[in-house]
Amino acid sequence: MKNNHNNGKAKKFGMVIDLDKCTGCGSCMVACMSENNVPFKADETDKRLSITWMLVYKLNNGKSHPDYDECYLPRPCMQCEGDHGHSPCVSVCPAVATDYSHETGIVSQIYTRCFGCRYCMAACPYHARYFNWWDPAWPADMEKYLSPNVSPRMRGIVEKCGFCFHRYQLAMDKAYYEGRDELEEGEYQTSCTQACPAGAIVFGDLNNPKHAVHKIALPDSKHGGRPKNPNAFRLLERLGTNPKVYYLSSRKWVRDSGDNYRPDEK
Amino acid sequence: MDLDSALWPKGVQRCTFPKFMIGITVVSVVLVWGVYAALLCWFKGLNQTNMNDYYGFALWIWADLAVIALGGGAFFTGFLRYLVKKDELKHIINYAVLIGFICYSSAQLILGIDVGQPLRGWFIFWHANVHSMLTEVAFCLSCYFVVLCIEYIPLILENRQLDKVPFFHHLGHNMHGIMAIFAATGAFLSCFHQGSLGGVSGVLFGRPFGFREGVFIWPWTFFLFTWSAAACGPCFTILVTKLTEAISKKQLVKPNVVDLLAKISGWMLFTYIIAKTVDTWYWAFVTVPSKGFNWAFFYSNNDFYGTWILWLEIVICGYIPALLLITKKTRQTNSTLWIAIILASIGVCVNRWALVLQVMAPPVMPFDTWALYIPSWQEVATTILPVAYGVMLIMISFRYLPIFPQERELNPITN
Amino acid sequence: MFPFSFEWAWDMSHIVFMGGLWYALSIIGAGLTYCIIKAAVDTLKGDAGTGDHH
Amino acid sequence: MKIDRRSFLALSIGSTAGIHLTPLPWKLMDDMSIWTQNWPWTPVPQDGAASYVNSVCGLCTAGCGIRVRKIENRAVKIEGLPGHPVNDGRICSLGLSGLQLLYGGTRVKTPLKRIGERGAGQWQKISWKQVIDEISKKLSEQRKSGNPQTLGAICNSDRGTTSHLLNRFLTVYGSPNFLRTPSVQSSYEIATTIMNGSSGTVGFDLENSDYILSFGSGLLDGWVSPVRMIRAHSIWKDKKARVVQIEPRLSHTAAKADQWIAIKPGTNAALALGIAHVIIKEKLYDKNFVEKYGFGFEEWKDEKGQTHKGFKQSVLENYTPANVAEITGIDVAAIISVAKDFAKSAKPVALCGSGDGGAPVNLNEMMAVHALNALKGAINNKGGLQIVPNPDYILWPESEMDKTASKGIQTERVDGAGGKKYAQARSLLNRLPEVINASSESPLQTLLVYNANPIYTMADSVAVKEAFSKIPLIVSFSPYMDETASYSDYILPNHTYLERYEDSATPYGSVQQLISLARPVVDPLFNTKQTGDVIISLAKAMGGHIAKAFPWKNYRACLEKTLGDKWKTLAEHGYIVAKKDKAPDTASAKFDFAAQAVNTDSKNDAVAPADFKPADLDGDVTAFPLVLIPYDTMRLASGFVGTPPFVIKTVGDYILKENDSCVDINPQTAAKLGLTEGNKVILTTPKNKASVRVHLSEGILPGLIALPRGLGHSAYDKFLAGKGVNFNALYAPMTDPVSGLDMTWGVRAKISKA
Repeated sequence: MKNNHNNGKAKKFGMVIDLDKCTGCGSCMVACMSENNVPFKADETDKRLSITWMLVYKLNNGKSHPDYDECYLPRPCMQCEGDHGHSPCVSVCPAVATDYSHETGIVSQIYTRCFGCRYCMAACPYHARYFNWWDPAWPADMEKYLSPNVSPRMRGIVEKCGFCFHRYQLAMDKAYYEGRDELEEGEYQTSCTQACPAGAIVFGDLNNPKHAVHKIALPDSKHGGRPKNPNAFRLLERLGTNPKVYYLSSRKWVRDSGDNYRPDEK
Repeated sequence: MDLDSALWPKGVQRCTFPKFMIGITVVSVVLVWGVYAALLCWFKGLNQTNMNDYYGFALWIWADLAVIALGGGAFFTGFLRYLVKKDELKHIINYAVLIGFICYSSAQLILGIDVGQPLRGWFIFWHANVHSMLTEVAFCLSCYFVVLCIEYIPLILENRQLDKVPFFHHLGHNMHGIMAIFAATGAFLSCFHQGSLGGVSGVLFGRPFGFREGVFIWPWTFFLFTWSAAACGPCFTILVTKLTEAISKKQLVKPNVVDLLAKISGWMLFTYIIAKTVDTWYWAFVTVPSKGFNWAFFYSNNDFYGTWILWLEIVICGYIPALLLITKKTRQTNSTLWIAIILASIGVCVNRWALVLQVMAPPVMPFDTWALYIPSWQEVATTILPVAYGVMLIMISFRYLPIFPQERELNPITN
Repeated sequence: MFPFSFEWAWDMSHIVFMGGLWYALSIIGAGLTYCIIKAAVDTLKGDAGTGDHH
Repeated sequence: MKIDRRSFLALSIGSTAGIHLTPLPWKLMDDMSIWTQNWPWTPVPQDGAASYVNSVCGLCTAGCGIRVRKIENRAVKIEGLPGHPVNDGRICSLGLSGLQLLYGGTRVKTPLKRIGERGAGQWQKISWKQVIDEISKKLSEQRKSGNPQTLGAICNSDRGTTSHLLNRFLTVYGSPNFLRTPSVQSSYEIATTIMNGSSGTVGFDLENSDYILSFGSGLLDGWVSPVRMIRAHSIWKDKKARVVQIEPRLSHTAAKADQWIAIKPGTNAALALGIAHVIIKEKLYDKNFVEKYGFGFEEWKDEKGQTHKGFKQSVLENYTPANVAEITGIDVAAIISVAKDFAKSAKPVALCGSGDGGAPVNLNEMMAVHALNALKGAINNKGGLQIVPNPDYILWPESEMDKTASKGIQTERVDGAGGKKYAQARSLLNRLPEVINASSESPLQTLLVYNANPIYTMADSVAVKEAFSKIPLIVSFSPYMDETASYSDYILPNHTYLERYEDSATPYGSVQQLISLARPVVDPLFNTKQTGDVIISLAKAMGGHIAKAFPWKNYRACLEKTLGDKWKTLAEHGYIVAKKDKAPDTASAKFDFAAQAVNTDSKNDAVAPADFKPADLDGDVTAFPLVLIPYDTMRLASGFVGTPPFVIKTVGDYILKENDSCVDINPQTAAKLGLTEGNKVILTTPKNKASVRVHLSEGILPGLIALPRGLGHSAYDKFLAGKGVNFNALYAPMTDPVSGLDMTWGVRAKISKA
């Protein structure tokens, strides 16, 4: 919660997901699971007990055939900054087990610190946080594929997407080793971004005008990062969460599905 | 002479020891069932519950908030007795403290089961995030629990046998001497943790049903919770007192004491429920519309939550008991008093339910769906566990401790 | 909770919160200590200990 | 000191208080929390040096390049290989979870010999030496009986050295019965044989198309080359190419398409001809292409001098938009506008083969759609279909044949492919159960199964199992305990694709000629063997001319020799893109609108591109008022590889709920049947019945039920087995009278409350 003063190089990593391109194939979900040592169990059909840091939602326009239409919407953690400097989850965590980094704009989760009160889950309107209801288990030889860069989580704690933060650390280590203190845009990309067959996910520093995310979403820093691109929107912007994931859609109903509107506003 | 009569308070009659033990056994069965469920949750993990990623806060958190609200009788009666100097209340304060003690220890037990990593539970103190309402809850709640212990210990020390030990006698005496200081500290702590429990959902700006505006860092629910606990806690104290009287078949507290507490509660409840009405109105017509919701959205399109819950909470369990309690006639009529205190106790529980479970239920993302939840037997058992524990503690305390100072006077032993 | 834990900060929110907490704790602690010491002293003084509490 | 009650009390209270003043409780508290952070049953992955190995994915036939991240000798992550022509760094969910198959609990760890009843799961471990000995002896005996054609093999592909080795083994043994798993490519092959006179395979230059008219092809649902198709889709979005999806259910492809045309299932051919009608009538077709390359567009004379109606005339007479509208249930206006859009586009293409392309399509539809492409010159032109020559780098010397072999190889194939009736077909695996079940003694006495799981993937599971039960010896090479492996007599487990060398030739659907090399990412975990090595060993054990036909020391030597100078590049780079020929020589061949090869009077089943022959479904309409259609999703593998746990996890709860498959059904139909969301129902077809749940969807036409493919496994582990229903168990195949391939697009069904 420390308000570290930006040293001029503060990053604000964010994502732009093009929903026109997203085909709902689910690669991002599996890319995330395989990168982040996400556990699995025999029955994963109760989606409210299924750990999916990245989750593809299926939206529809609520109409009947032939006007019926669907859209797929991948939902990672939004890494909310909060309109008033408070992420919904960070401010409520009683043990500082989740924190907002002013250096990267990423909301971290410290697994060994979390004691599983789940207040953060109640706070997150995106349901991006998941609880380990069970002990994780990797049957047969599957423990062998676990990545040493991400620690497997024990039972009884909360976990979530952290924009593959370990990749940022690895990239920074490499950069320091090579005598640089800045990363190239491509050096730090999340696993889902990398895998997406449609290339629908673009990842980078929203503060950097040279990065694609900035160029596409055109975040308006004067207005809480609201996108200036007319096709771009963020989920539940009206709640004041100030998320760092932007969506693009050329379909109005899809953009309208991103937030709540009273009947008299429609 | 009964087996344990030497331990009874002076000059009172108690049921026979075997009868007492039968009662204890019955309650123990329930207790063991609850303990078994608790052990399952600790050893197998929270997969034993029906909670899920949408319902991270569920029955247990509701039970926590509810028992703490009901236990609010302790701090408020203490406040009235020691700080406002309503002297009559000394005849009921012991019981209020005992009920508070039970409620608060229960709450901590439930929290100990509820967290995913109980062995790390102390991180909430050690690595405290002072911005979190839960941290405030944890600190004030445990500190206040210490206060309740301090208030309860002298009562234990008053046991006929313990009192014979000079040190205990003096300790009890001295503690009584400065009880006002403890009570004041307790009231201060209590105001904050009751309030911060209210803040728990009030600060969730991602959950429009729970979210409230407020002053500084405190949402309106912060104040409403303290207020409602002060209003309904004493009602619960009266309710349990009257239940104890009914079960023990004797009067334990003089009517004027009950009447005074009921009257104060009535006015607290009346003012609270007006504030709650205003709060609800503001929430419905200012807060949620600004976030794109129509208030009716939160009461429709699902199988359970309808506007009935509003009526139940605000009118049936709010205005009705408030009016019954502030009206002298109904307050002093046994039947209407019963109705009023029962309704008030239910009312505060319904309020806590809405602000825990209903907060989790409605979809926030427009493409999401309602989430409803039915607790597992393990959750129910562990929630009943503290009830059994409370009953048992009351049975033991009532039998061996001079909880009701007026009992001897009201029930002279005739033989 | 303590100044040596890393999430501690000397900012307003910590001062207010922890100030309140430690204040309350001190009162409780001091009160308890007083009672215990006084009880010990009273016991040693050999008071009969028959006085009524109320 | 006397211990009385008072001092005891004082002592206990004092000591309790005392202990709390020592650091002990605090230390214990700290220790306990540290313990929770290091629970021994929560693994801590070992760290080490990271490295990458480039290889090729082997989980479908698309041949995507992969790079696998390793920590020391453990593979920890599969990623797409940047720059690879198929996937350029991108990867699908199945490819991503390959490590769960490698390290998972479904591996066959050593050669196994069945000891109990077939399928009972009782096995005996057996050494490689002994198993080769036993099988080669059995094969030698079988051969001595003079019927070498009773040896058969099933394989998912006829490309690459391992398949070639297997095929070569069959040839020198004396059997023509190399059976390839059918797919939409089989249909395309036949269509190009008939209409283009070419034996090449079809490549789809979709990245360059600007109008994609898809007759149910699940371009975004796993069709042919899943990652490449999704990449192409993004290109279409960028350059505003238009996609029109024609199918009765709103698949992901349909949802992403610019236009979804919900058509009555089984009437695609009629719509294609209706569109052709408009194009011809409005003279919007590519006159240059049709005149230069087309045959049979106008009136034509056959060899006997008989005059036949041209494609043009037939279409104009019979397929007016009004007629077609009635057949297909699509608006006349929509037919006309689609036709015009298609015709007016610069580089349009029409595609067929539904779902993920795992099933063939009826020849009638295939030819009608192919004719549409011809009308717009979308054949061998940019953005259209390209006839790609078959890969030709495997150049082994002709094998020496003995008498038995020469005789055996001359016999007619067991499936009838290439025979009198199904002259154009190369392989008709779908006919195998029918043929076996029709004869008292199975025409196949020994069956080798490589990279295939026919017991799961073939239609009419009951009949398939019956047929397999009649084959005396089944040998599976599967690295996983799949349905067919479970039902075999011997399992000779192959290395998984991450443990072996293997070449992967031009993936189906690719326009480029490509060779990729899979190489061991990790050392083999178990006592498994590359199937190529096993075949070479078997051949050597058989001796004689058979051994001679396999002069290589082992598979690796064979591969290196075969690839010659390409080996070095492949070993370094992972793949080679062959230089593009100027223009495939097939371009000069005529495009036969008349399909003379199959459209002759001498044939009863004659079929012309300009005819729509409605195929009737199995079952009685009154008893089975609904039609069940299958659908594919990227989140379920329906081929020879089972869906790994990660991918199953991504499956929506409207597809799989607990252990039940969910069927899509229109709310109108559901209302008529009194069903609501999530109801458990019994789904009955003429073949079988199953318990499923109902999922209401506006994205499906009334009267239909759609069931996802890829569920209902009985083999594999608890993460897959017993979940849902296998569509293949619910229907019987319908043999296309001309191509011989299965042409089922659905089956009649009914549902009743459970």
